[in-house]
Amino acid sequence: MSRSDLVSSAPGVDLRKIQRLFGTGGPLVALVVLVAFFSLASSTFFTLGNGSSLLTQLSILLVVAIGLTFVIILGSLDLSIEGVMASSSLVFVLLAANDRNDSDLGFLAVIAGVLTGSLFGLLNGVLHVHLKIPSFMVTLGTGAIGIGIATVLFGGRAPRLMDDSLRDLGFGSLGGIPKLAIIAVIVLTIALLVQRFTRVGRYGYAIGGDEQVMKLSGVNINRYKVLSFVLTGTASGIAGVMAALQLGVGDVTIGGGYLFTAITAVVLGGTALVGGIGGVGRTLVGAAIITVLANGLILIGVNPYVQVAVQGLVIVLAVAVTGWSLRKRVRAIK
Amino acid sequence: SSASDEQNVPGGGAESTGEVALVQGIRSLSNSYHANWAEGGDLFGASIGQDVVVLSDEGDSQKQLSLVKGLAAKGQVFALNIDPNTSSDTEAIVRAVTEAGGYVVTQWNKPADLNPWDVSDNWVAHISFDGTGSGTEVSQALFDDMGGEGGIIAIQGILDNVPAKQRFAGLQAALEANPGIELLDDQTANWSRTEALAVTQTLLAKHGDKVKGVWAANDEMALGALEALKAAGLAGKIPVIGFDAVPQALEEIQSGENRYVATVSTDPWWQGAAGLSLAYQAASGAIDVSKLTHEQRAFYAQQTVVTTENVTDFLAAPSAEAIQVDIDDPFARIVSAIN
Amino acid sequence: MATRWLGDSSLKDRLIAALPLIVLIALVAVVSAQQPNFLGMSNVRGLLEGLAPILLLAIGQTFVILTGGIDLSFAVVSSLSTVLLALWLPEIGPVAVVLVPLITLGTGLLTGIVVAVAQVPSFIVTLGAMGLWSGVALTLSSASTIRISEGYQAIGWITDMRIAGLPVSALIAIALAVIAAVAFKTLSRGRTLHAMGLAEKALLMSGNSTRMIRIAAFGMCGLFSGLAGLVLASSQYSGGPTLGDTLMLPAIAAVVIGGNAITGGVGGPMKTLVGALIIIVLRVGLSAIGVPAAYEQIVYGAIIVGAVVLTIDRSRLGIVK
Amino acid sequence: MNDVVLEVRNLRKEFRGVVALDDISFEVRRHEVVGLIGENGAGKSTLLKILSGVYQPDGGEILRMGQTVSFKTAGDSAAAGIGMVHQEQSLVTSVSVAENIFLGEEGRGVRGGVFRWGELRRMAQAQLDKIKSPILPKAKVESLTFAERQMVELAKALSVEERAENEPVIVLDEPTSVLEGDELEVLFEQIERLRKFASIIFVSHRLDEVLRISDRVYVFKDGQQVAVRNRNEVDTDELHRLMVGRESTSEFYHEGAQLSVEGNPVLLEVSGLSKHKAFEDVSFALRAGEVVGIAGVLGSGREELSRVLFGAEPFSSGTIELDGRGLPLRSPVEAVKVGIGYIPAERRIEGVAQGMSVQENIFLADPSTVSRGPFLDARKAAAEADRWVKGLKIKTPNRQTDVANLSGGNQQKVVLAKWLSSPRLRVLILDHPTRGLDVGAKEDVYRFIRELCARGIGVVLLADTLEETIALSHTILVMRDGVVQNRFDAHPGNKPKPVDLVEGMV
Ligand SMILES: Nc1ncnc2c1ncn2[C@@H]1O[C@H](COP(=O)(O)OP(=O)(O)OP(=O)(O)O)[C@@H](O)[C@H]1O
Ligand SMILES: Nc1ncnc2c1ncn2[C@@H]1O[C@H](COP(=O)(O)OP(=O)(O)OP(=O)(O)O)[C@@H](O)[C@H]1O
Ligand SMILES: [Mg+2]
Ligand SMILES: [Mg+2]
Repeated sequence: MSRSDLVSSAPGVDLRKIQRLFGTGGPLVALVVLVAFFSLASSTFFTLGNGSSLLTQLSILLVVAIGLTFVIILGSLDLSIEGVMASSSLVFVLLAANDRNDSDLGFLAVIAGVLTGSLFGLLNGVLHVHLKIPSFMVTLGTGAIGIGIATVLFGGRAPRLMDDSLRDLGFGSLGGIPKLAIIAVIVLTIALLVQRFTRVGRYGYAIGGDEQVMKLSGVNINRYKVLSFVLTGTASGIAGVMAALQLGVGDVTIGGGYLFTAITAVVLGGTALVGGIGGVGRTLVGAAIITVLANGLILIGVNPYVQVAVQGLVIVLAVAVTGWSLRKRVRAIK
Repeated sequence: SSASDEQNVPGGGAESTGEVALVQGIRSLSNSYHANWAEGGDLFGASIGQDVVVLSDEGDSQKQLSLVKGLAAKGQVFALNIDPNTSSDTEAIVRAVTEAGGYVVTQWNKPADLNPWDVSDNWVAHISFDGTGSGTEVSQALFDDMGGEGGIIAIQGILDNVPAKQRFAGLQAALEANPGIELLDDQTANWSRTEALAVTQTLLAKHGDKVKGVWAANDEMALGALEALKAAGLAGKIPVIGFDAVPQALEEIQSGENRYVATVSTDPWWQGAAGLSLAYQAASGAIDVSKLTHEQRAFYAQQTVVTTENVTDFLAAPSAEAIQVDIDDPFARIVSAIN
Repeated sequence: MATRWLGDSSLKDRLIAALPLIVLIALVAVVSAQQPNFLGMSNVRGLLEGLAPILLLAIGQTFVILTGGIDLSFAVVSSLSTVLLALWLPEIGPVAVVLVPLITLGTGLLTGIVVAVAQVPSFIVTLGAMGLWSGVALTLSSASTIRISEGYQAIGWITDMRIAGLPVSALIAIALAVIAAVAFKTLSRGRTLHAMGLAEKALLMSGNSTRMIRIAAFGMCGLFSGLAGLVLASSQYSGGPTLGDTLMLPAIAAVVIGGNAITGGVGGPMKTLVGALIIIVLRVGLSAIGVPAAYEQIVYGAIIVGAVVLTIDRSRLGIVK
Repeated sequence: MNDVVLEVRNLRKEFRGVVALDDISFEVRRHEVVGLIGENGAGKSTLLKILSGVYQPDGGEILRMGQTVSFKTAGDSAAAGIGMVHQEQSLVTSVSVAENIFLGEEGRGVRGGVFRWGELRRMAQAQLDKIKSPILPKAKVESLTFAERQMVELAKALSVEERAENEPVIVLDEPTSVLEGDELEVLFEQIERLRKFASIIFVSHRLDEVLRISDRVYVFKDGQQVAVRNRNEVDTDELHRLMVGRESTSEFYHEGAQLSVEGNPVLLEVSGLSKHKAFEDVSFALRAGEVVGIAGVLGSGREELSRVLFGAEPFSSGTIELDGRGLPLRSPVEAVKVGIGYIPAERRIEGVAQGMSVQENIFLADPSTVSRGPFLDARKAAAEADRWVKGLKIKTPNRQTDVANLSGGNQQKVVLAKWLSSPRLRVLILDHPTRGLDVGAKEDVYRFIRELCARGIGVVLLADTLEETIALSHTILVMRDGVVQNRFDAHPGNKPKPVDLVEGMV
């Protein structure tokens, strides 16, 4: 019973560290199983070529999902991701060397693109916190606004990114590792540190865990909520820029499909939508599962219609099976 | 006006106000194909000195239908030139227009067994493009560029979309004619650049250097595939083709550096201008719909395979004069009756 | 003096409760000012025809959202049901009209069972279900639209029949909303769904089968998705594997914008009805008053946020997530 | 009068319609322990929440060291050196003990916005050592038992002493309600230590405790301050009279009303019941009208046992029989179906359904009495609800009030009403039923327990105090480390002494 495992919780550090980082084994196991399965089922799955394509396909999703983790830990949601990515990709491309206008801000354009995301995050946070609107609705609205702004900037024709040094970030690679993946890893590391060592990170857990109680402790909740949304927005901004680097254009539909995939990645990793539990590390696992699944199903040549169905089933099974032993009799599920 | 729409006299609303409202129905202005289509409509509007309303449904069938129904509110006869979201929407749209006493020209999507003359004179015509034919043609261009030898991968559009299917059918027809070419794999990327990039990467990893050509059901996806090729250092080594003639594809074809071999142009400006003109002429009584032939009311229009030879003709919007001929005779580009 | 306070507060409560309605009226007023015929018979009819499927989906979703869960698969299920109709109407005729909603009831119950027994968050389960059912729909229809001609009359009335010039589809949907609302009020366990959303553990510890309640809620959502499917198939004269998919976010938005708490426990079908009306007016209104297409999304987004600012009843929501 | 470290004058607080505090004046002097007593709903917690910046007063002023102050947030008040243990637990269960203790006030634990975990843990350890608690700073609060959490709350409050620049004031709202034996002693030791340099406000419904450690005692009634007494000039009886307004009945536990259960049929038969890592081979029989009291300290396994009997947790072996028929008990659902009721210790989450009205809570378990067919008989429900509110003296504006707005004790009464209102009830399991109830209410509960017995209902009781256990039970099981050590027959006449039980407990 509880007392005993309390006292005995000192040793076995390594395993605990891994758990704290990637969550309670479950999803990790699911990932390993999938990788094992596909490696057997397809000769090409475990090749260098596929390895690097897995990395590229993972990187942008990972960045989006990492950002999303911060608001989901609060128990909130950010549906504006696709709109934000659209806007930031266009802002970025239109400010860098492009075939629409003669601006050429180079790396400053990248910053501008990312900041566009941060601004959306700030807007989301402020509206949500100070007008007390559920994040779900705020971000549904701002998402539309993001698409709208992008549509106006787009002006009927996707502007192309002409800055070769930037383009190289998109498809270049460093020692076999795609540069996009390297960016993603950097984002991941920063996010891990922020979540473990800063107030935004830590209070995020507490706010998501029990906001009422958090109020009693006199912490300025609003500030940290807004900050979390800014983090999410910024990540979406980065993702928008990454996508533009990868595709060589700024586009309204550039974020298409990332929203639900990212939410799935986060929750699949083991971050609870009700808030309080989870973390960026777990999101890595979740995103990896999704990427491996999509890639693997194509490799073993599953019929496209069936792919959607299989993905759906595997996601549910992964969570249900790995969580089966954790079931409790008295429990709020949501 | 409610009296007039109870018993729906075609053009019943006409009495209320003289002028015919001009309306374009497109998915959204956020893709260059439909943007150009809208541009074409404006050219027509300008030619008769009238503004054109653009309804964009953001790919939401129900919204599109509500918008069309909303047109009745203006209590004014309208001429609608619309690209139904999917073929399941077409019938509902044309019936709604009929009830409102407007006039509509639909393009691209319609159920095979439903024809304008079965519904009403308010459904002026349906214009489409024989994806199978152009599909065969453009695929041939790809195969020729490959020297008639080697394997290709095909990236499909949204699976329940008619043009997507025709285009793929075209590819298969071309494969029949070219035994030297092998279709290694086909996958959908839902018309999306991003998805196409991922799919191509995966298929390249799967089939390695057996891949000698990339076939994509539209330019968006072809351009996505091209980025995948760039990343793999294969751009310029492996030829690519697409459909729709979006500006960036045309530029790629023109520059030629990345071996973007060909695309197919349905001339969105024409679709916007001629389609709207046809609906307008019906609404204003210039043409009597009941006297039109079946071929005139459901036809495949011209489309062109764009390669380095002819690319320059498609780079920019046509001039007002250039398009006037099509405005005057919307039927000028009939290729054949549908089915 | 205490009574005075009570008087005030309850008045304030009533005002807050009425806000969604006020927003709706304001929107309609603005639009019809620009567009006099907006409230004309033909247009109202158009609006209501558009309302029916969204409202049906939204009512179904309300059951689940009240329990604090969410069903993301509901729109896809309605698409699936149109495909089933298109395939079966020619074969078994009117029977299909009964059978299909029963089947979607089944899919809903299935979702509920997985959520309740395996204790997996509904968001994940229904996300999976979304993929599964749309896969099934694509396969059954071999990814194409199936036109319904033979046997159409079995569902045709849904679109054609009118009462006092108003489409019966919408009237039925509204009636169902009212019935559900009355049930919540008058049944002795009518507030159980709310209790689920507010205090699931306390509910279970009082001997209520939270498991059964959850399963039932998802079942209702499935059933209503099927009904929405009937309306869609009827108004589209066909079944299509993605026919209703795009209604997912609008329908969820309708629930929340009407003043239901996305976190559960607060709200009801009448709020949903108002929310659905707001969404419908927005979808058509913007272009009706001549907002240029390029700017429509921006305005739409802004109004959504603006509307929710007013419609959310914060005093009952407690913590806003 | 610079001897006063904290003072409130003419404080007033209304909650839409309810006057919680009415013209309260109250002072705390340097290094004294001030006791604060009053019936449930008297306004104690409200006052303390105002002092800790959770609520804003509607009138009156607060003076700290003679200066008028206003606490907009809990932060302000903490900064002014006021630390609080809330009545309802106020820990974030999803984060570690260390983080909870210093939530928002990490001090050296956070440098330049960066958490220094080692430091934070050391700081937390220091606080925990003060109360000799074995709890690890890194442990997640959700892994702690209810009472262990209470100790963390205490450690959290004690941490104020370092924070406050001078004259810290430590506010304890019913800290003892969940503590027993050793923990209680630890708490009192701490208070003794603290009083050397701090002032303490101490709320409890156990008058003997209050008298034992307070220098002065304030008595609240219906939001007003009705009396202040120095320790040496009152006794518990007088406090009781001041508080309840009548003499404490000579015979508090109604022992006289305890009927013999000889020959009554056995209702509940538990044999060889074991739950892995919780308790082992527990057997007992509960007769109609009998009260079986289970005594034991934390970790004795009695809490788990009570939850298993209600189906809220699975058990590994053994049988539970009702009327000689085995029960599946796969969840509380089956338990309630056969007429077993349970009053949990976790009132806030498992007891009341917060957000639902008092009436809805009362009929949450069994609306049958107020239904006509599947429909609610609104008029009857209203009448019944009012009857319960009156009968249990539940202090609430009306039956429609959100139960979350009731005072702690009154919430407990609502939970009680939920079970009492069910005609199905055969067995009632009480886990600290009088926790947080004022003496008057306690007395009512005892009376109700007697009435239940008279109705032939069996009661399993996990009481607050040994006295309670002894007085109310017919039979007493004493548990230690999950094993039943002793059994006592406690029929009227041959009641055991507390010491007899204690030796089996520790
Ligand atoms: N009606 C109900 N309402 C809410 N929760 C329930 C209900 N019935 C069972 N549960 C709980 O849901 C979980 C899964 O249900 P199951 O039927 O497997 O119970 P169980 O057999 O006790 O579980 P286990 O086999 O893990 O002991 C169990 O923990 C059970 O206690
Ligand atoms: N947030 C609130 N909203 C409305 N009424 C409240 C609120 N908090 C307290 N009250 C009311 O104020 C009165 C005083 O409550 P309070 O919690 O101070 O009582 P208490 O003395 O602490 O009682 P107990 O001993 O049971 O804890 C009660 O009638 C309660 O119903
Ligand atoms: Mg209190
Ligand atoms: Mg079982």
